[in-house]
Amino acid sequence: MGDDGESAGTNVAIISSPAGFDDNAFNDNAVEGLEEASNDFDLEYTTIEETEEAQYESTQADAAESGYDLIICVGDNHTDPLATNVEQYPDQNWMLINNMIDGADNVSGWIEMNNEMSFLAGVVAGVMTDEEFAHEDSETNPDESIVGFVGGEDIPLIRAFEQSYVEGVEWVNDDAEVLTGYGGSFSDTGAANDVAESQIDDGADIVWHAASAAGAGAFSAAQDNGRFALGVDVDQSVTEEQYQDVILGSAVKALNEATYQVSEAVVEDDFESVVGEQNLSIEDGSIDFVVGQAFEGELPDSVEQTLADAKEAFENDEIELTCGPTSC
Amino acid sequence: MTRDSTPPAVHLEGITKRFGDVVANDDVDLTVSQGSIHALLGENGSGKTTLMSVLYGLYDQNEGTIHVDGKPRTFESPKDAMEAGVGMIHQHFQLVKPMTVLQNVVLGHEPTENGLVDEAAAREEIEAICSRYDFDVDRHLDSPVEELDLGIQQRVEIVKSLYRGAEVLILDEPTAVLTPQEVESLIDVMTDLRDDGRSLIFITHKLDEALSVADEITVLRDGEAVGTVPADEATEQDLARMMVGREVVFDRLSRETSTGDSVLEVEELRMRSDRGRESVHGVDLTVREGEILGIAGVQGNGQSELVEGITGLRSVEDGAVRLRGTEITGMSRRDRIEAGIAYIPEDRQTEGLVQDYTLVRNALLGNQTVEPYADDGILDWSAVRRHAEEIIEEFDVQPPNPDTDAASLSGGNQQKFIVGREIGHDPEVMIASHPTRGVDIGSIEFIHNRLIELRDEGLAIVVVSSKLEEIRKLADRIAVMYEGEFIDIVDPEAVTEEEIGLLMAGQSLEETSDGETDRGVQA
Amino acid sequence: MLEASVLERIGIAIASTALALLIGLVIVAAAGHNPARFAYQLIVGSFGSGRAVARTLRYSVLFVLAGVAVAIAFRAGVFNIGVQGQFVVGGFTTVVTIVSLAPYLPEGTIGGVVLVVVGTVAAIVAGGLYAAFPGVLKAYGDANEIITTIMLNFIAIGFVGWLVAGRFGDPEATATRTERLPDNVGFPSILFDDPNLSIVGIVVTLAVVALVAAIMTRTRFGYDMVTSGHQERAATYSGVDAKRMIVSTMTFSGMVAGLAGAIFAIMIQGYFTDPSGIGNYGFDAIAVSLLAANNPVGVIPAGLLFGGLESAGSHVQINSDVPVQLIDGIVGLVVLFVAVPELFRMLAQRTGLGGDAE
Amino acid sequence: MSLAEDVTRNRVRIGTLLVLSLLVGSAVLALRFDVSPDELLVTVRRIFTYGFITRSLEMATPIALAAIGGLYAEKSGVFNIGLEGFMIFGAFSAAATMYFLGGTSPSQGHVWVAVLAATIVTALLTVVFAVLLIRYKADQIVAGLAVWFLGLGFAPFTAAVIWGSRSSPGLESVATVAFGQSPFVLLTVLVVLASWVFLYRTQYGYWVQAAGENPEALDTAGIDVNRVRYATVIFSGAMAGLGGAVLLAHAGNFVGTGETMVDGRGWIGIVAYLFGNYNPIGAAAAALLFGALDMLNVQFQTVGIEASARLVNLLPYAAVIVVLSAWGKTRMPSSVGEPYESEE
Ligand SMILES: Nc1ncnc2c1ncn2[C@@H]1O[C@H](COP(=O)(O)OP(=O)(O)OP(=O)(O)O)[C@@H](O)[C@H]1O
Ligand SMILES: Nc1ncnc2c1ncn2[C@@H]1O[C@H](COP(=O)(O)OP(=O)(O)OP(=O)(O)O)[C@@H](O)[C@H]1O
Ligand SMILES: [Mg+2]
Ligand SMILES: [Mg+2]
Repeated sequence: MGDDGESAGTNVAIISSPAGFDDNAFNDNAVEGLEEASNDFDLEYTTIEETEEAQYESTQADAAESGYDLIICVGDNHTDPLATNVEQYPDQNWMLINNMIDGADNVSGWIEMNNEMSFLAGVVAGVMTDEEFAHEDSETNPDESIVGFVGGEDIPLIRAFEQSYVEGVEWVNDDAEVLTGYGGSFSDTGAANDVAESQIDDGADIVWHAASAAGAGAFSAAQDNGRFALGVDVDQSVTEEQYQDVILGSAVKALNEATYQVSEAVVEDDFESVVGEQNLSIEDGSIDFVVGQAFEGELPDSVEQTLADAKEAFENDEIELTCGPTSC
Repeated sequence: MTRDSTPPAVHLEGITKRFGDVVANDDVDLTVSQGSIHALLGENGSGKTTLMSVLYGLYDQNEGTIHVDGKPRTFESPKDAMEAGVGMIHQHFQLVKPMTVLQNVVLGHEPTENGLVDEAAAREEIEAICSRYDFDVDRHLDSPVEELDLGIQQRVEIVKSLYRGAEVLILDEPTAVLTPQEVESLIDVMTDLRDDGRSLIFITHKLDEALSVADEITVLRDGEAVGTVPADEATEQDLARMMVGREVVFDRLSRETSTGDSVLEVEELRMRSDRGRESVHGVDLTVREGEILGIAGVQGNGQSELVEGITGLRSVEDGAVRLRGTEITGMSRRDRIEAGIAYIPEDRQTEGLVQDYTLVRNALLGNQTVEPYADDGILDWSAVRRHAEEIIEEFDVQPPNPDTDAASLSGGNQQKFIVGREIGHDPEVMIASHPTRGVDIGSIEFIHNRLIELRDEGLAIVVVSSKLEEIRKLADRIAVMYEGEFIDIVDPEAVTEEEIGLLMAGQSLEETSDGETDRGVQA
Repeated sequence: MLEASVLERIGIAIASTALALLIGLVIVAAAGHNPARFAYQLIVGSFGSGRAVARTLRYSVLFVLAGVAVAIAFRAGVFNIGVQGQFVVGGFTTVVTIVSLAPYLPEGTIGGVVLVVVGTVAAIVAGGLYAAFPGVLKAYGDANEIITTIMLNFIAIGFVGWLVAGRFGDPEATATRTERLPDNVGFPSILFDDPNLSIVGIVVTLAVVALVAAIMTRTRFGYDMVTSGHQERAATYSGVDAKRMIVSTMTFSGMVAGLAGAIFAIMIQGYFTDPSGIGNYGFDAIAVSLLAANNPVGVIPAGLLFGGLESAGSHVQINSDVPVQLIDGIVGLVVLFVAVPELFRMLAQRTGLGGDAE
Repeated sequence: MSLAEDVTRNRVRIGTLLVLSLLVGSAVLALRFDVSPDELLVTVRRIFTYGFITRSLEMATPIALAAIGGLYAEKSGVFNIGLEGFMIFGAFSAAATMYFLGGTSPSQGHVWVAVLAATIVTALLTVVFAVLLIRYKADQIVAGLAVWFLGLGFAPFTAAVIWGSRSSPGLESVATVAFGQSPFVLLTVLVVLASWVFLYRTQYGYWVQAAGENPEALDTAGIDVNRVRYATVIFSGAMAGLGGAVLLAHAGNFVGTGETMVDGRGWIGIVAYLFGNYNPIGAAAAALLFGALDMLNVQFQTVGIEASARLVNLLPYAAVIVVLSAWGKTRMPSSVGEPYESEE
């Protein structure tokens, strides 16, 4: 598009995180906001998948050279290269998801409190494993307090998810046991499935995943073994519809709203309003837990109650998490 | 034209086969009568293998016709030839090494039952063939072929052809790789087969073999059939003349031995074979300037290991090797080359030459550290090229083009090139292993003459050969090796070939009084 | 004859690329995009601007170096599939060496140059050793090097990844990476205003190619090596210690791979990340080397071709809607066709072009 | 060679690997927990569960299938290094078939049809590959790598065209049969045994072996070497495709991001048959071993043995190196990689 300049409207480019697009989670969630924006405004967007971290600096620069009105960089790995490029391209509007660039006046840096999101997932898992609950072919085991966590690649980002989730579970029930494991990949559903099955075998009745596209494997493990699972980033009972009978709910962050909001600002020539550090947090309502489609109004009241308690505790700064949003 | 009631087993008429510009067979006629052995003689490259490949369906002839058993035939593939009862045993065995003898024999013609190979039926049939011709192959039916000696492998090939119902058997240089004993038993097999009514075509370079076993002999030269003679009317001289087109002298070359200092000494050498068995049990030998020590013996009696111990290709268990008094037992192969040990290897195809290198590149082989070709690890290709050109000229290597690949040279020419290169090292001592194996008569004569010349110039030479005639012709002393030891050292003038043959078979000449048999003799 | 075959090689490379692109364009059209525009983007994306050229060269430097590493081994009949692992080990060693030595050296240019040199040498040594290991296993343990090197790739990536995420991670950084190289470490930006491409990288690459080519053709070591690759028994006969030669070959190959890793770390990345996210340079290098018939000089155009396609891929992503996986597919087609010279000989004969090729 | 002998031959290697992994496992256990034998027993029970066995088998299945295919090709003299690529094509075609038959809620019948269709589609693709290798004498390593690149490129590309995403929506996974086992596990056991019998007990098996060891011998025995090779290469692609399809049938949806859901299983398949020394049973045993090691790692994580997952994941690779160096001798058929041209 840069070359042709055929469109008079706003042009946005979005560069993926190393996990790439089509993950039904993080990256796609960011794109979703752009999709909405393109419906609402005279805006077009291009997705640029770059899975090689070493290329970020140059890919960002190439995008900047192509004359986009806004370039969105998904993921923390963009931070270092972007620090260079914001100086190289001072007139370019940038949006960085997961971090911010100190002192840059052309970057809208969005820090999403993954830790808070993970904590909420942990809270729900902690509550549900002690409840007696059944739905279609699945049921919990109230006699034991065991839940599972399925990671994708074993990297600090996901470790931070794990730790915050564990803290959420323990906040509800100090004695609960959290079985954790990593499939080693964000695309290998089989591996995630094996990890989840192993945990379910060992007694887990609720599993949560942070494994991007591979996470579907965790859902199918729950489905095949009559247990439940929780989704991540977006309402996965919608994006992974065939597992909606086991997805109790999803811990979500409103990344789509963030990209929508920044796009809107650019369309309205008001980028300054979003420059600097922005947050997706429980406090401002952009991190939350949504109940799965098939479970609306069905979950025990304790879930809603405990979630409300947790959110309140966050607002009152009563909860101190070990890990930050991207690492511990 | 014979008006015999039985048609000839094979009748080839006007066969012409061209490879590009090369005319490998030029209007060749050949008639093999039923129940006979027909020998095919000719120098390397004269077209023997090509002619037989045409008969066996491997090549399509450009012109000419094939009659088998009186009927005209066109063979698209060996399969057709086999169906017509023609079998061929190649010079390089067509055996699948890791598969068992039984599997090899039945390959392509497996009896089956319920979709599986019927081993029992196959076994029975093979055993029947073996007992009919008194083969020992059936003892090895379940061994992988690679574990067997070459002689047995060859008999496996023969059994394979018979199993497939071959009435006409082509044997391409079957004796080249065999020990004298094995040759003898092969000849027995061949005559048995003939007496059983089968027809055999027998390619060889050895005139005596052809004369002794064949009924008729056809000689090829430059792709043309020079003539066919009944074996009992021909002499070696006649045949040799037909093959090379001139007189060939077979007499022992004159020798004015004046030996000098001792060059190579081996003391109490012990070596192990690949299989881990001790195959050289304490051999002593000394070679002096200006002499040729011949080592005779049936293959597999430790000659190869002994040579490798001297040349540095195999590590020594025990004992010492000395070159001009300096111990070199622990020296690497490269250091030994530099110290002046030249070596004409047993296997020119895989050791002596890199097949897809040009002659220029091959001229460097073994010379990588020798000036002027190399200086401090840097190569001087123009010097190497000059060297290659010299070798080609001096040794009459055909074609005389230093840029041809070694692979495209005939065996004799390859060998001449190697001999030339090894002499070019200006060595202290020359070890020649089977220097003329599979080489045509012209080249043999040439190589022999060069070795004698070198001897006369004062070089110390060791020649290992299983060809008695060669050993007798070249050697000043003959050490006969048997089961890892020198069983005797003899003067070539004083013994007959039969006597050497006995020694090689492990029998001492005079039944010595003291009965001392366990101790080797020092050469 | 040699020249004819070089020309033929080039012809085949060009024909394969052209045919692959043609098929790619058909697919683009079938998927409902504009093929002419796509083709235009490919050209613009690889050579159409200063930036594109720089990007192409940046990729090419890595492809060429890694390709040379592969070529060395393949020439000697040793199948080093482990260039990727050696590349990773080399790059990581460079960064660790430089970061840990930096405090002891002056901050200026001189200190920087010393660090670059020491870091590069460290990478060469590390890459060499990491390759020597499977060499030793093959020579003295009879372990098939194709398998061991593939295994060692996994191990290098996993282990270095573990180190980068843990012990050698930058506590300040949010992403998984080592500390950055100090500011005085890097290659000067002359000629190209691309932050990740330096003339130094190109010169080093060309020098390595020249050096390796000279070693292969003009030295005893090269002759011994190539002879071992062609016919091991003949090499042994000529005084080459076959086992030692395997180890030397692997070491030599790994040294070049390690150097490629150093260039990647210093010129492109400036730190070291989780190696599972680094491109498959070591694997692509196998195709590069084979495209060049394992000839170190031929690796230059082959590397340029791969660099150009990769670079065009980046451009197409940014400037069109065609899914970028198509570029991967086209690269696959190029590689596939390159593997089949016979097909093109046949085509050439049918069409009467260069029919005498044989 | 009898079946029993065969198992004995490979037992040494496999036994070693098992012992090795158990040793490492216990060492980790003992080091990590200063525990009483009783607790240790409990932990061991938690690790070696029935589910562990099931998952190991399931993990091994696609690898074993691809390995059997690759083994046949290589036995006959053609190195099919493209297994990974064919697995990707297999997984993708299975997903696409299932989707076209049953949308996002296909039936069990559709699953089976999809697996069959994927096998056929991959076999057809392999025909082209085989022609390039055999008729046009393509370099086997390069062409095989190319197949991998093609798989990584075109499968996700086509997925994006069909689904607007490189990953399919959720489809259906195959229902288990007896003892909670996937029917494909049982099928694979049969395939392994059948391919052993076929290779060592039928005439075609003899031909396959001869084609790889000494094609000329086979040719002169009147068998068309290249026909044999066509058959094995196409078979290898079909098996890899089947492996990919089975992987998909177990997973229930296609993922085409990153290295795709196949994620190196084809490469491990090659390692498996080399490790099993070209013997179908050996190859399957090796595949099972890799599967078990992988799952052991998962079990460790589940019971909370805090070894870095990343490092423990490297164990199988290290084990392969140790075993190969200690026992060496993977004997490659001698004509692998050489195109065969019968004279004239
Ligand atoms: N496949 C081939 N392609 C080209 N030329 C060939 C081929 N086979 C044989 N020739 C040539 O044909 C001629 C005859 O070769 P042939 O193999 O028949 O000789 P031969 O009599 O069997 O020799 P030898 O005694 O060495 O076995 C030689 O000049 C050889 O170079
Ligand atoms: N493809 C080929 N192209 C050219 N010449 C060939 C080819 N194949 C064989 N030849 C020639 O055919 C001749 C005989 O080949 P063959 O392989 O039969 O050698 P040989 O008979 O084994 O030699 P030796 O006399 O050592 O036994 C050689 O001169 C060789 O140069
Ligand atoms: Mg519970
Ligand atoms: Mg011949």
